[in-house]
Amino acid sequence: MQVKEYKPLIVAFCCNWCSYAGADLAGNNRLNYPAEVKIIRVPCSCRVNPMFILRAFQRGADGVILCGCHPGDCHYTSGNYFTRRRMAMLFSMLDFLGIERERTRVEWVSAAEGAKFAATMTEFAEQVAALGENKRLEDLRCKK
Amino acid sequence: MQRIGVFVCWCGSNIAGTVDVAAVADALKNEPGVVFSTDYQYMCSQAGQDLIVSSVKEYSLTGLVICSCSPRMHEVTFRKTAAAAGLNPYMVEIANIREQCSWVHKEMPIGTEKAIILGKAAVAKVNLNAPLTPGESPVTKRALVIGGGIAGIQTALDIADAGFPVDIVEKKPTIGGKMAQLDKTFPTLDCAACILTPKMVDVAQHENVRIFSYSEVTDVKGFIGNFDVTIKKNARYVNEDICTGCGDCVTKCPQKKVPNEFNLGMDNRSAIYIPFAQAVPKVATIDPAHCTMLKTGKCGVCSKVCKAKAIDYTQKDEYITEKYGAIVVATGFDPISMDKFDEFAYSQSPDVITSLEFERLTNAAGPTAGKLLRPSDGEHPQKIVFVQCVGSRCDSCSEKGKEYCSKICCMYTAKHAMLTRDKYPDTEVYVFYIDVRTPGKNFDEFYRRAVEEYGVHYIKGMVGKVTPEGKKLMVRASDLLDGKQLNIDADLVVLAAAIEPDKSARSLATMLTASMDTNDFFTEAHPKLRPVESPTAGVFLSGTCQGPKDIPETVSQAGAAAAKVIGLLAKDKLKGNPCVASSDELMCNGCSSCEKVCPYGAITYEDKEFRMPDRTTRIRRVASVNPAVCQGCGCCTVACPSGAMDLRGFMNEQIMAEVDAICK
Amino acid sequence: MQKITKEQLTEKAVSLLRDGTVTHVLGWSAGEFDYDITPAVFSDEASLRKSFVWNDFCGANFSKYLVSKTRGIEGKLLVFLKPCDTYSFNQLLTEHRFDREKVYAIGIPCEGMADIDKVKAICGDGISSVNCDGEKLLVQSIYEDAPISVSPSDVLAERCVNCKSKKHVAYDELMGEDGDVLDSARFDEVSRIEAMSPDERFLFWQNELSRCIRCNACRDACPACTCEVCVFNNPRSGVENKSPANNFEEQMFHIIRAFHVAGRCTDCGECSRVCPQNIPLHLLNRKFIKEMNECYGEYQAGETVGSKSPLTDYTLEDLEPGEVFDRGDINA
Amino acid sequence: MRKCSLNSLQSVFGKIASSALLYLPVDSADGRAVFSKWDDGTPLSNALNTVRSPKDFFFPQTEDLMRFKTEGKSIEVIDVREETEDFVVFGVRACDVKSFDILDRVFLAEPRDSYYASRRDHGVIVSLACTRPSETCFCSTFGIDAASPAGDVSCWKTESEMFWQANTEKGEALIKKIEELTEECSDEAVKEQQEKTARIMKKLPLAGLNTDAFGGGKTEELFDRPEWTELSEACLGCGTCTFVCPTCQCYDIKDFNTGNGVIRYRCWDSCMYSEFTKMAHGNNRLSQKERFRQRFMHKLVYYPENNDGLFSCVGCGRCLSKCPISMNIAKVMKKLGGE
Amino acid sequence: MNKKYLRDDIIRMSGVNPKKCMRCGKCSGTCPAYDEMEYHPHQFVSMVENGDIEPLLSSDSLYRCLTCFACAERCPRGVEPAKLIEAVRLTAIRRQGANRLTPSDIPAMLDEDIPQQALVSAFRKYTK
Repeated sequence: MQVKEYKPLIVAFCCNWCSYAGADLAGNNRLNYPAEVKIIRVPCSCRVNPMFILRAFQRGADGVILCGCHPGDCHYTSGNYFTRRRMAMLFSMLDFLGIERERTRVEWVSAAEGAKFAATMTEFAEQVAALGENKRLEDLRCKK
Repeated sequence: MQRIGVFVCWCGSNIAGTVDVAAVADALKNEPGVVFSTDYQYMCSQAGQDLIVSSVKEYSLTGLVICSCSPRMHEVTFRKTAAAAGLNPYMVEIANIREQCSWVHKEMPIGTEKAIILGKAAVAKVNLNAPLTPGESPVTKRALVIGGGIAGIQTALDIADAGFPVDIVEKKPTIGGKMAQLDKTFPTLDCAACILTPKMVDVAQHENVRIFSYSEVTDVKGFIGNFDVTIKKNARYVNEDICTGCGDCVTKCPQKKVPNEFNLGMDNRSAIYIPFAQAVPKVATIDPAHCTMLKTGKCGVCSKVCKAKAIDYTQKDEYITEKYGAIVVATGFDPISMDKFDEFAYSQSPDVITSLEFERLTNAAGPTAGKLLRPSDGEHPQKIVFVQCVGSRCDSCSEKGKEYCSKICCMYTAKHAMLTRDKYPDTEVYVFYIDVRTPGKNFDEFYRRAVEEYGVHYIKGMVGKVTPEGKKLMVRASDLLDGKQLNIDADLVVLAAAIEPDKSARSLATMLTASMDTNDFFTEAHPKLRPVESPTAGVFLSGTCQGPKDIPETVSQAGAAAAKVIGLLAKDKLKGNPCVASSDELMCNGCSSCEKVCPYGAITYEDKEFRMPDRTTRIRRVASVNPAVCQGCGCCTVACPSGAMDLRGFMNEQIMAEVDAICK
Repeated sequence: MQKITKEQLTEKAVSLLRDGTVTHVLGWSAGEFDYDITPAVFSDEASLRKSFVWNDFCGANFSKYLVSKTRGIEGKLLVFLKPCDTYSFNQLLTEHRFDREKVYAIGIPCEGMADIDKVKAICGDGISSVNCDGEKLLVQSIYEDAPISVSPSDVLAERCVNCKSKKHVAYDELMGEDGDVLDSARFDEVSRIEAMSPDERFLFWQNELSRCIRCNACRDACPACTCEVCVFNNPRSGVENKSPANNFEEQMFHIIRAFHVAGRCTDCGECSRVCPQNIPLHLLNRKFIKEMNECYGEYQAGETVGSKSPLTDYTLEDLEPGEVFDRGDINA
Repeated sequence: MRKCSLNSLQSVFGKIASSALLYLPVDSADGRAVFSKWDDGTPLSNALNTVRSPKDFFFPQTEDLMRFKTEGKSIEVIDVREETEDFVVFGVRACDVKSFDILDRVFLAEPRDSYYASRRDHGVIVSLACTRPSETCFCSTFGIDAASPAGDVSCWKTESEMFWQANTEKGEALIKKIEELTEECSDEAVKEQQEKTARIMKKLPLAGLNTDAFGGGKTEELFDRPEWTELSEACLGCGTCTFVCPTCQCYDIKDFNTGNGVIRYRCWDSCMYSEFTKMAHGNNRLSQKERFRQRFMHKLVYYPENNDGLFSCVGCGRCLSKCPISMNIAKVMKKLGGE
Repeated sequence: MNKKYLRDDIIRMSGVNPKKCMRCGKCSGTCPAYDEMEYHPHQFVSMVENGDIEPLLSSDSLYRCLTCFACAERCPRGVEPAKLIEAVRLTAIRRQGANRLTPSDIPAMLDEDIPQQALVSAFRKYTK
């Protein structure tokens, strides 16, 4: 019997101006990255509420990554600076609760960094795959 | 419940090559709300768009999901299509199955599976979409320029030439700014006054320009297109409309011992004064701190000699309020104070001067009528040492100076050195530099000429100490290339002081809710793509208030700012981005968390009366978002603990629905 | 024993009521067994003299009551504030949650409050009265003839053991002497948990949080939780529920609550005091405080009115989220 | 009446657990008693009572009722009930035993709550008499004798022995099961203990609390009493009292969309919550005072009115010790009953 | 001692970050002991940064620095060369037998004008 290969589910929140465009560029250049990565477009990384991240884990995501403009390049001048603080604090809290810190990440990807986007997603998917299924922040009701 | 139509695009083989488009269309048929689902070769083609329009009619669709290329590509297209079909354009969502799916995955089953999930997420979102209408606000067709230096003058002239009225507010008695104090300009060495004063006259005589000199902005309310600005006209005790600028009062004024700020205190003026011959407006101003009449009530000489009867000792500060559609900040710069740089003996010897003072010393209208003479004894200096980077490029924790490069010092020092050698070839000129920075048209050539043709001694190294000894200034410095310490007995030391934003800029920024960097330079909306706009909509930046600049750069930025203002004022109404934040007043706590993170100052608070669930009425402080100012980043929505603040088009519920659909 | 006596406070309240400075007094009302004290609003001298009480069990933080109790009253409300309450007081003012003009605040010194569970751990159940007037607590039990003498330091509430400040940061009038900001060991327990392995931490918190019955006492007592409508009561927020269905919801409730009060929490300790299940909820808030202090510079919410919390502020040089975990290496 | 020595208690537990799940109060790490599943050697707590009441066994805080699944445009309803296993709850105090009478009248009256009923059918309650009540106890106010608890089986624990007395058929069956490990005995030791406990009960601070002012038919008299304002003044509107209460039985039914279907479940609700019984028109009770009054009026007036004078409070004292602001039913009764 | 370790040690001891130096030479321009020195303050900064420390350790320049802190005071980048020189000097002195002053040197150096305190501090500075 063939064991089905475990594929982690990864939700990527991308800011409209830099990272989403970076993801598009990865596509334009036909740079492959795992299909488990699903992108949600937000105007700015600062739009991402910690509740969205917990929601993703609840619903079965194994990893959540936030991508925004590089510090200093935010379309809205300061959004990613707030993201940086908020997520630093949130991730630190998750770590404090014993939830694997490797499941969350913030990455700055500019519109020119298609290659970085693909590489980051590949690498993050591998990292999450190595951890296995998300067990510590899961909602059993949502499992099939 | 929505009636959603799903349209899956093949994009030729771009999508259909790795995504089974028919399977995607089929899978999405059963999603909640979907009543119609189909695929087509090129959705963005006219035929594709016609298909959408006819389907909307046929199936009474209320929302559209287009599975196609990136929304960055064709979102606008399909929104227009929706509008053509009679739908609200914001009832469209795009599932990006090309750039983020078919182009990055190679196998059909994988691509198809992912495309279905992306499609489901888009459907889930559209189910919660609401029609959005961009807000409209009228535009007051008048601009305000704060600051009357070359930046402000140029901006005002350009706007006025386009036919819009402009007001300039200048805090000094005359416009002209720093450029009026300069002698020559690099790298062409044309005379500053020769090129500036005609512009000053132009702007003063322009039918669309009003100049409020000796005035300040004290309050700014409103938002883009609709600013209400209060301007304080300081009492100058002279009726501007009557004064002819003849100067009789200035000559007769018995109080003549007032340090002349135009010449940086290197000579004196009278208590009633006209800053310089070409001042605009050319009217006299009484300095109330020094006028005997105003201080003691005894004197009145100026009033007696004024033939025009323009003197009015009873004049009071006057406040006027005016409406503007756009505001340009052109508040300029000042050299930093040299008080903290004891090692250069600036406060010990009058012969240690700043570069701006040097400009006045060499200016024909300056205190020495253009002759380069030492301030201490009026003798001609034989040996001059120029020191670069005084207070620029300092460590971030330094309390003395600035972290940034002041940009203009290398060039004006080369100019000073060259002019000195040109006029007084017997003078020895040393320039101590760390780096010589000459990135401008004809800049390096200019610097090389100073060295090669004019024999200026450029020494790589810094001056460590200046000690006055008798009539000399002992300059101790290092010559890093020769590896020696130099001791020069100079007659004059000129410090290239760093420049900093004008002190008034900080309070102005607060009034405008325009952001500033740590150095108090105004921040631009985007460092590369929107360099003349501030993040606050309707506020534009011109000149050195945004960062160190030379004159040509200032003038080009002034023109650019003017172009942006003209573009704004040319509109009758402003249509906003409807994807803006809005606060649910019933849930808002009025806690100000959102306001603190808003980069645009779009959030204000008001006290409103509410009927509460417990039947009482209560006055509550609630946030309100000005949709004309909000740019829709959504930062406030996360800062809001109660969840009262949400972002239209990217609502919490919508994003969570997408998350749910993806994680299903 | 508290340095200020109940009589002093009663007389002060009575005199302020009499001279019209205030029309209402927010104070403590005596209960059945000396330790079960209820906050109450007094508006006349007789009820004050009858029920007003001040002893080692007056732990409740009154600041939050100001949000509701200043509404709709004519005149001013007198409130007695212990040092830690004054921080909440300022924080609520920062957030415009009540009208400062409606309040007459008297700062009173606090020697720390007693925890009845700790008393019971020593004296057993069946306590009929506790006398707090002397150096020692005299605990009368129905099972003993003579009162049991307990040293206050042995029964000090956890939050008072690690008291951060005896200094009042806000008041109209101060009774007794003001104290100082203290060097507390309040982050030690957080550090202890941080030093555990992730698995140990997970087990630790699973054990703690699994007891949560979502009674919302922590939220409803918290002076930072004054939302008109809490996200956990709002069906549109996506997280609303009335009981935690499973451990995910237990974790989520506390993570979100801690995040919402991060930068606003003054570390008053009410959340842990009121938890019927003794979950050390204050540790979550302290974790945030500790992190923010270490990453963004010392910040004490409520120290001054109008200050910007670390999460509504930023610097260009902030740590990257990934770097937060590497701090130890940088410092080493 | 039968007895066993405390030394052999674990083997008795083992016997009981061999045919049913056994739950009993156990000391947790933080020193409080919690009902936990018995495993070999799990010691019985000496604490007076648990923080959470035993009602959880019959009426858990959350409970899935059914599931829905959509396939295409069709919807399928799935019954998620599983057959309840037999279980025994040991160590239920007299007050908590009484709470089941109160819950039964709600859940077992028509329409019968089959979820609750199934658990009641499969559960055996073994009570344990109190010997050292707390100052917060006032079960006697409601006619409950802490020393003579009801239940399927009643137990008394002395210094060295445990006495067992079956009260119902289910109880008889249980006693039968442990027959070999227990011996027939007289009730002398139990009587002695009961007398001693009765003397202590009289000394309790709340011994004088009575229900004279309450009961069915008192609605008009009590509803508009001005004291409600003062009593509810400090109430935070949290659900602590409700959730630790052995008799509170309100719940809400909610749907949870898992992404793969919908779970319909019920969970405890509290009449102290501002969102309690919120409907399309809004809330029924708009102020905390009204919500506060509802809780106590229900316990002391409405419930007895509909249930033959039975009050829906058992005087267990949990709310007295857990309320964050120390407002509770005893204070309410004293205030409204004229102290 | 390995070169990298030595460099890092000196940087740690001094608390100076030589990377902040922008090579302006103001330290050397201001140094009153410049002419006495083989290596000048700005050279100390760049040589330490480059790990070129042995020449400094064996140079007399170490003992020519007056520790007047003029360089530290005037450095626009807050590099504080004096502290770096002090750290190098300390390193030299900590090496076994590298004491610069021994009690027997003192009598020859005595001068009526030198305050006692100067001797004590020189002794502290130049010995282990």
